[in-house]
Amino acid sequence: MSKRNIVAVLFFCLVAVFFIFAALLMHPFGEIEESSMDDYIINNAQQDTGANNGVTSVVFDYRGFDTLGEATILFTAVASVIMIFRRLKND
Amino acid sequence: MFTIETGSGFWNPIIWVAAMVIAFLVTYILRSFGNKSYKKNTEQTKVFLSGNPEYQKEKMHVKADNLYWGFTESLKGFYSLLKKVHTGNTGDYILWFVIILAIFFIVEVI
Amino acid sequence: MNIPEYTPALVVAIPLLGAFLTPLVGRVNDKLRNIFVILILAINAMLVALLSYDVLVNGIQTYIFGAKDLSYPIVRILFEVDAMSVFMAIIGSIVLLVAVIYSWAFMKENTGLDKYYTLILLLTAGMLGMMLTGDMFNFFVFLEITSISSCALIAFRTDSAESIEAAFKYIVVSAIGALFVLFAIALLYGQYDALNIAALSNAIQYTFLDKIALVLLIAALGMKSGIAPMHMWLPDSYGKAPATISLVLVSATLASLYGALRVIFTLYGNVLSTISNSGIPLNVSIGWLIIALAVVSIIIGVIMALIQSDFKRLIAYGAVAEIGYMFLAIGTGIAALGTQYGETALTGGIFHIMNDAMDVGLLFLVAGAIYYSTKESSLNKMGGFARNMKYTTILFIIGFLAVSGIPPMNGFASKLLIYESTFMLNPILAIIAILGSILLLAIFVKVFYSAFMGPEIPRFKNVKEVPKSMLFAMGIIACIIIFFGLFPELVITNIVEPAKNALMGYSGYVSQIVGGGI
Amino acid sequence: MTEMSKIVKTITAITFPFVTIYGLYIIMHGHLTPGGGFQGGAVVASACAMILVAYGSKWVLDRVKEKNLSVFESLGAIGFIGIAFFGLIFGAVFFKNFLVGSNFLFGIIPASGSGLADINTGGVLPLMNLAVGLKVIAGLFAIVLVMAYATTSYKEGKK
Amino acid sequence: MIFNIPYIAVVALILIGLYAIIFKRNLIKIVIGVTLIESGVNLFLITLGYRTGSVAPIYTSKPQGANIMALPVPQALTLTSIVIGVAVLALMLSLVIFIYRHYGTLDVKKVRRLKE
Repeated sequence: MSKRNIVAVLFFCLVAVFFIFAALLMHPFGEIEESSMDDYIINNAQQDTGANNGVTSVVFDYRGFDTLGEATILFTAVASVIMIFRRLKND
Repeated sequence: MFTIETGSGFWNPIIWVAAMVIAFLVTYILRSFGNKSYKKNTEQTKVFLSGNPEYQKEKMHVKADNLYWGFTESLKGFYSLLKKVHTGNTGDYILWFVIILAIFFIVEVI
Repeated sequence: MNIPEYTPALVVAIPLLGAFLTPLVGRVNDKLRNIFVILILAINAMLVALLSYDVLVNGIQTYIFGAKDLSYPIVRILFEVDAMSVFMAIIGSIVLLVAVIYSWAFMKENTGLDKYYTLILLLTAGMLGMMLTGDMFNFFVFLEITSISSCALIAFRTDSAESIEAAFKYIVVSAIGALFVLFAIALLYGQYDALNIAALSNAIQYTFLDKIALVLLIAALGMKSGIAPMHMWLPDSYGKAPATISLVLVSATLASLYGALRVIFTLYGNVLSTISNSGIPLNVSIGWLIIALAVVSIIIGVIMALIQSDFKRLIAYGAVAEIGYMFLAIGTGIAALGTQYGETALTGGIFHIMNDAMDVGLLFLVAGAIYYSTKESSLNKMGGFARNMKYTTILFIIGFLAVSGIPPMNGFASKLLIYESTFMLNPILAIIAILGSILLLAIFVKVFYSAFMGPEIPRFKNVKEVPKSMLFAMGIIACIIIFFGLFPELVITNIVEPAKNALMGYSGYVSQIVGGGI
Repeated sequence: MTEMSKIVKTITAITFPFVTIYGLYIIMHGHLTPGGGFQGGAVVASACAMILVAYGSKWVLDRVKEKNLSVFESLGAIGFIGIAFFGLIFGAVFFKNFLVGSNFLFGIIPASGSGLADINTGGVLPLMNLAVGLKVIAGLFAIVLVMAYATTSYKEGKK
Repeated sequence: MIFNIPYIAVVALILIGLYAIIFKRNLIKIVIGVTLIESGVNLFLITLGYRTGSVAPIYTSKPQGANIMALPVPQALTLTSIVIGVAVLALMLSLVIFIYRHYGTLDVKKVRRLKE
């Protein structure tokens, strides 16, 4: 093993330890302590947005601006891929 | 409008510009007292290199890499270390991130 | 003056709409497309100016997407614009307008310009969104827009292997950075069930998970803003992108820096002076860590810049050193929170953000101008350009004097504040900062000598001055540099001080939302 | 990509309409059942990718140009942001759901609680789903098409 | 602690991704590493939304007697994050194709003309 890999393994393990601690200290799976924002959405989504699907009402109404960003990202990716594979010379 | 207070002093660009103009004027006046025997396109203006022939002008230009040669030579050890660190390997870029992450974790969390 | 309340939304929506329209306009005519893009960015700059006026006069502006009133708990995305956001947005809009004007002549011979302009507009929207948003997840989305579009723009010259390589490295680094930012956001969301910055800041208790999230956010945003030793992607991508893109990338990087500032001062502003387990207050430990990284950045930046032979790569290492200066000032401001010189340091650091964007940007544009007329980027093959390119030479002199902090340019005003305040914290820091400036001057004198001075090289006998539009674009930045240098007090009292106060006074930011301010 | 055998082509031709209609169903019922513009768009785009694999990228590129796809994508994005701007015009707020409760298109508010769904609900959400669906179909198909064509044409150019 | 197994899975995914990026030499494997980290983060987001015994937050023909609903916001965030991941993946893969064209190899140690 090279010197670089030894250093890498050492720091990698350090980070791993902290991450695992974080995972153990999370609230137990399925027992959410604080959910006021989501409860508000569950209770009011039908009246506010007229949609039966809570997730869609979040995606397109409550957090519609995020979805605009997301659509923009897809647009960016398509523009980038087409730009990268473009012809370099004008025929 | 011009002055910034820094806590222990101040900085005023207008005063500085005025000082520079005065300094320039003084230099110019001093320069005009100089010897007037200088003549263009005579023997006076020819380059003298201890009798050696003058090089072509293009060869006289010092290239960028050769400037500050002394500085880089004296810091050779440091430079070889830095060059070794800059590997250009994508994995190493992320490895540095992990190292910084680990140091921050140790300092902040513990 | 009655400014419409929806200006914050328009600042992001107009470039987005422009980006979606550009492919359609580009099918009509090339010239029309260029005019269209410049027009969109000019409108955007005006909107930013209006918004800044509004914020600086009337205080924090908020804009809620999708509803008139704020409901509790905060479910909707909102923009919260304070003086700091406005300060960054001014930089971004100026820089992008200049970049587009410069592109007209600079990029003329390339194909794929429809996509180029589309991506520039997307980058604008992403950057401004990052600066104005008041929602963590929204911040992440805009961060990704910025990184994807800038990655594609770095790879614009696809025939050169190096630019593809640089783009790949950039996208790996920014994808990892953004994913860790998202991980931290998820950690915070899991505990407090909120995504709004103000709401999170109000609820935060500094538990173990909060510490993990803080470290992840600072490290990831620090990597995205190019602090050493995580700076290595920066010379690659700045050096190999087209010059206009290098200019824009500088301010895109500064948007990440803004993110880091927002996280430290606002998101964790409530707990910044809590004592951690080791007995040291949080602000002191974070401040000194940032100072350490900043000092490393300054040293590595100047030392590595000295041996570069590629013009733009050299400037890019200079930019690393400049980022070091900003972080040095910010670190001092955090470590000395609540003291007079801490505030001075923060003022200097924030002022330096703007100066850095202008100075380094001008140098990149000069490098681009030289590339445009000579198709040469290696300093070793240059020489004697001052004979044929007089205006470019003058602009380069202005740029390098400003970067190395020589009076009366703007770089000096901000660096003076940084020297004085760091001296109060620890004299060694000030000495390192001054040494770094001296070395920067030496580096750019070398560039000046080898590229502009010296005898005429036969290869470059017929080199012509660059077109007027490019000179005009560079002239705008040069005028700003000189103006800021001659009237530093005017700029500091009108834009920088409010930005600093906005950062320090996090409670105003929080109470605007949570305390029933609107 | 080069084309595949006749069996694959025939099967693809038969299944393509079904997959497409399923995808369009997911898009259109996004506000009622699981799914939405992105998911349905991905389904339709995968049907297009199936055609691409079976018939080869050259065959596809003779019929569909990526420039046209890019225009469709722009149209989808403009539709989406346009609905957001309509919110500003009709509801005074960007991204306002201005159609809900208006008795116009999709304007009905459903009864609270569980029950059978009415497609005429949701305000602007179905319209946004449609716009995003159009965008995702065009976008993903354009990405796959460009990458497939670039790799094959490069290989042939090398030979 | 048994209830934290999903979080352990998240951490494992992230760490495997980081491992692949740091120690593997093939560019495709690095891309896979990035995707793995992204899957880990997405898994984390979606785990945050689960409540014991809950159903999906959709009112259309909701099962009788199911009163608890899962949180809708994390699902929306995950949706956004997945699309972002697709975009990044497409861009990375097209860059890898171009790197292969220019360098003729996918070995990280040979794809480094930019150093120092």
